[in-house]
Amino acid sequence: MFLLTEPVGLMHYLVVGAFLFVCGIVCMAAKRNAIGVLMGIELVLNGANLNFVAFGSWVLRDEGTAGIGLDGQLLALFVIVLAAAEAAVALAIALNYYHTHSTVDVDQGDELKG
Amino acid sequence: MAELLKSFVPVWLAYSTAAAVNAALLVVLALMVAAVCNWLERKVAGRIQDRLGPTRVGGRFGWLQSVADGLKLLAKEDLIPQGADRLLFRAAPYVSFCAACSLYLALPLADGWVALQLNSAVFFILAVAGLEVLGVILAGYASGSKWSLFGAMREAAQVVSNEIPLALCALIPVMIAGSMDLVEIGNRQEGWLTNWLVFHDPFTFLTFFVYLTCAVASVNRAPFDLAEAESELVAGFMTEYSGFRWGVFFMAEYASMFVISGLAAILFLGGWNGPVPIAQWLGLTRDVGPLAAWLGNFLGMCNMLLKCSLGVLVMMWLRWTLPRLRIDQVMTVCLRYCIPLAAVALLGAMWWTYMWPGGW
Amino acid sequence: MDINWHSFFFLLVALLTCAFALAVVISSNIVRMAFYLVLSLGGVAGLFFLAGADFLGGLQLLVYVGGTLVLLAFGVMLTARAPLVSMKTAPGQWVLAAVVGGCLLAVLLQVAWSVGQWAGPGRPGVLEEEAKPTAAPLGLGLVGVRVDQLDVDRRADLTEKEKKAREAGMSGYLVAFEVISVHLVVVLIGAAYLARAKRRVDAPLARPPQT
Amino acid sequence: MALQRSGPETVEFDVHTDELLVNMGPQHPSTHGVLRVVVRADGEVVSEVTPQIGYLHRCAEKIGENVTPRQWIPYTDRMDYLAGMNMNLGWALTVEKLLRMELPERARHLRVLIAELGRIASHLVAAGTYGLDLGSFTPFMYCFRERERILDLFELVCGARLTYSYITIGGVTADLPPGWLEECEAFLDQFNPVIDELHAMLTSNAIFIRRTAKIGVLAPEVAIDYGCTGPVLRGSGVSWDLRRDGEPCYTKMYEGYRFEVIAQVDGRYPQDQKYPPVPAAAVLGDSWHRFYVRMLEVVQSVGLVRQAIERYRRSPPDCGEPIRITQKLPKGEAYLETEAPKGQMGFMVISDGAAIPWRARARSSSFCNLSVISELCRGCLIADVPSVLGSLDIVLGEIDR
Repeated sequence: MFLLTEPVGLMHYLVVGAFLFVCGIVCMAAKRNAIGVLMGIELVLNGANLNFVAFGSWVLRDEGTAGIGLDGQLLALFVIVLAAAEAAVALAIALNYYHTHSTVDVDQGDELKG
Repeated sequence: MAELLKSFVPVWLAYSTAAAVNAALLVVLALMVAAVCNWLERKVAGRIQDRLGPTRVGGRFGWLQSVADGLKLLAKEDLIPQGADRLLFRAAPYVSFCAACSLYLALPLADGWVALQLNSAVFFILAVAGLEVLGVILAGYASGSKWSLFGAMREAAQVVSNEIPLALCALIPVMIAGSMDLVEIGNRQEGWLTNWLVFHDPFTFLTFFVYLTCAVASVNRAPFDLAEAESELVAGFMTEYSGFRWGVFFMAEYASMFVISGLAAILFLGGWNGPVPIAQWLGLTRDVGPLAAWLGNFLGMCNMLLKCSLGVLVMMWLRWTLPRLRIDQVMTVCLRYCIPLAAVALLGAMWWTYMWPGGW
Repeated sequence: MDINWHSFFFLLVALLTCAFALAVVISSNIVRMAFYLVLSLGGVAGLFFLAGADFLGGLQLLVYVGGTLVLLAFGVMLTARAPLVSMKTAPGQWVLAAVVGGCLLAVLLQVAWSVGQWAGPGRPGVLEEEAKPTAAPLGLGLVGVRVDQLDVDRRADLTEKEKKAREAGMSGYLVAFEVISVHLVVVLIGAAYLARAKRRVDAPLARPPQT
Repeated sequence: MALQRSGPETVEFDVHTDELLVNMGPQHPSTHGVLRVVVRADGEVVSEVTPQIGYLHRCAEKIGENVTPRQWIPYTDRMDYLAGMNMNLGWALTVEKLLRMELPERARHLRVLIAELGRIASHLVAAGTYGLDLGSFTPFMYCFRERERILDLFELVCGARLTYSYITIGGVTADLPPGWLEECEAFLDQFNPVIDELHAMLTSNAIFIRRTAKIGVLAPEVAIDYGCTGPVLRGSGVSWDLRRDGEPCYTKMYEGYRFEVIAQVDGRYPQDQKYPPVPAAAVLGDSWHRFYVRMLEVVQSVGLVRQAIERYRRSPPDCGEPIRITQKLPKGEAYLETEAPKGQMGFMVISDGAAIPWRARARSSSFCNLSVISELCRGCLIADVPSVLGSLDIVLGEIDR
């Protein structure tokens, strides 16, 4: 029960972030569906984001201690925006791929000609 | 409440009970709103169409019609089509409903009368309102029906193009008030009618109507109710739903309608501040005393609820008057008219506040 | 027993987040994957809220869950037809991925534990603490005004070198902000270009039979 | 991969991939009955529309070979069940043509009166349900409120509200009850503002115009080729109305009546009333024009009813004697088309001299009007299919018979 009584620290966030990151990596590696791979990327980015926010958070730490402060949130913000852009482009690519190959199986896209 | 309970039961139980009660209060609020709106819709539709609407259940005006409807829905068989993705089919209505209920978390009904005073409440409401769509998309896909799929596709396309102008419109009052906290935005419009942000400058006046258009579209009401367009898609994403689950979607729609007009009321129409500062005249302000503050807030809440209902009424009025747009026309409205208008209004309001920071 | 409610909610949300992330990996149905991903990312937004970054949490909900995932679901529906909805991965690949992932997780957890000492003393009443505004400093930070570091000069506990470093960080992110804005526009145009309907290459089996 | 497989599964898959084959109906809110429209759609864009009919087939024509003409009248009621009076009239006139009957003056005016009221009632349904097809519910209620008033009048006349069997061979079943004409006039007086209301809610509504203008454009040649008649034909600018251009044994019923044939000729509609202007977006032959023609015809019919009331009052009190149920028919055949609300309704009777016709046949206008839908819907959006279908104003009872 100590988890419930102890205050949450940076470590906790990092663990969750690491887990999301690994899930994303496995997802990217193991899925055959192009959109599944995309989802893996989203998970990875979110794992990283969680770390950024945790490092910059003032709730998890005293004001005085060193940290990246607002930079963490700013970077996370950039990541979110970029992730949105990435999703749009990747999805467009996936749709295009689907139009030319009639499948979204990434294993079948082994020739360069469209 | 938790403080009171702490003296009787263990602390964790006290907190949990308090949390549960508060959560239940929110859900009940959402349900009440849905029930009242449902009844109102029937009455308004009836009057517009030169008939009476419900008249029997619960007295002269059919007050209890919503209850009767609810009972009927509960008693109906809950069908799940054979080709459906059963898990998602079951989960979808609750996704919508949870999102709609969460909206009430951040919607203040009066100065400080809010479940969770977020400093980015506008943002939160817009974000969670977008979540509601997810339930619709899931429902459309999981039903395993082509009509539902059409509905879901339309919804997805519509929402992606709709959230942008809506957010742009919400940005303008936020910019003028200099805060995303709804309580602060509301308090800023204290006093006379002229303090309302809709009358702040010509651009906010324009924005209000753009917001109204996008708001109607974002809650899927006619003339933008393409996701369920009954004459084209049978019932769109709700085609395969029946009974209670259908009712859940229905309630989510009304609950979010109310919140979205509540957001309009706070952002543009002065929130809980009436057109004339009655509360100040009566001395019901915070510095007079807690009771006076409470009374003032109560007055404000009535004001706010009135404005929300007014927004809902306008949406009903639109629904029962206008034909439905086509999907490409909806997209045109959003992308070709609303976004440029909102952008112009944003720049204009920026210029105005720069030139006349004090207002006029 | 005095429960730290902040920790309680953190654990709850974190567990849900991780569980749904795992579900994304395990599930083979693409639509369900999208659904789990939504829940997982929603959980991340919750974690952001708990870390005091409520603007970011809202942004996460709006952009990710509201925007990106709707887009994703759209893509799923456009491409997911019965045979493609669930594509099974070969067991060998699973094993490989699991091993690699497990190793990575081990390393990352090691790192995470090593920063454990950063965990502050913690304030049990975090939830009741009044919310700090996060949007304004973020916005100011983007254009170069770092409200969180304005008092650098008056801080006695910092060495001269640290102060220098902090002032260097005052520059903000204006350039990055501009770049990302342009980037977004380019991406939108590019995506629209890529996804626009093209003449189909006639695959022999992809034509509907004449009826 | 499933792609390489053959068999029915692949077919299903292929249809799914590129094009969605959806059944609009037979249980669909906007097919106006039990019509099944198979829509082949690529996303929202429709590539092919095939109407499937026959769900309401009741062997009406076969029954007609086994009953006498007067006994068949109730069956004609059930063809265009929204305008039963006009169906009765068509059959009655056809058999009268065979019998070479002459009707007294009063019966003639009474028939005009009833037929034009039936036309108003039918066009009201068309307008109301068209609003419904486009997502506007309220005009439907307004239209049906007015239609109910007409049905009340019909009920006073013959005791039925849907299947009247009132106009019969040799006249009508009974003369008008006392006080009926006054009630009819009262209805007409209050009806005019309602037309303006409908114009405001539909015809000139911006969204309505966007939903109907340039949608389902039917060129006049195509309309004639497909045998379209009635408002569908006139909406394409062909000035053709059997009340004016039909056979003498039909047009003599309308002798001396003033009315305009509503069609846009030389770029303008006959302007004897105040109408909303034709919007710039609309082109001749689109859904908007078809709707507009109906709305204007309602006004014409109101005028005809007023004239008929006046003439009926002046005519001697004799509205004909219906033939006996068992009356033998002369050997021979007769075919007559009348201008029913939905188009030209043709009836044919062939007799071998017995009381029961050797062959009874009906030619349905809705059938031809519906057949043009695959032409009109090619390349439109899914949302336009109800819009086009509604503008054709079909009734399945008449198509399937």
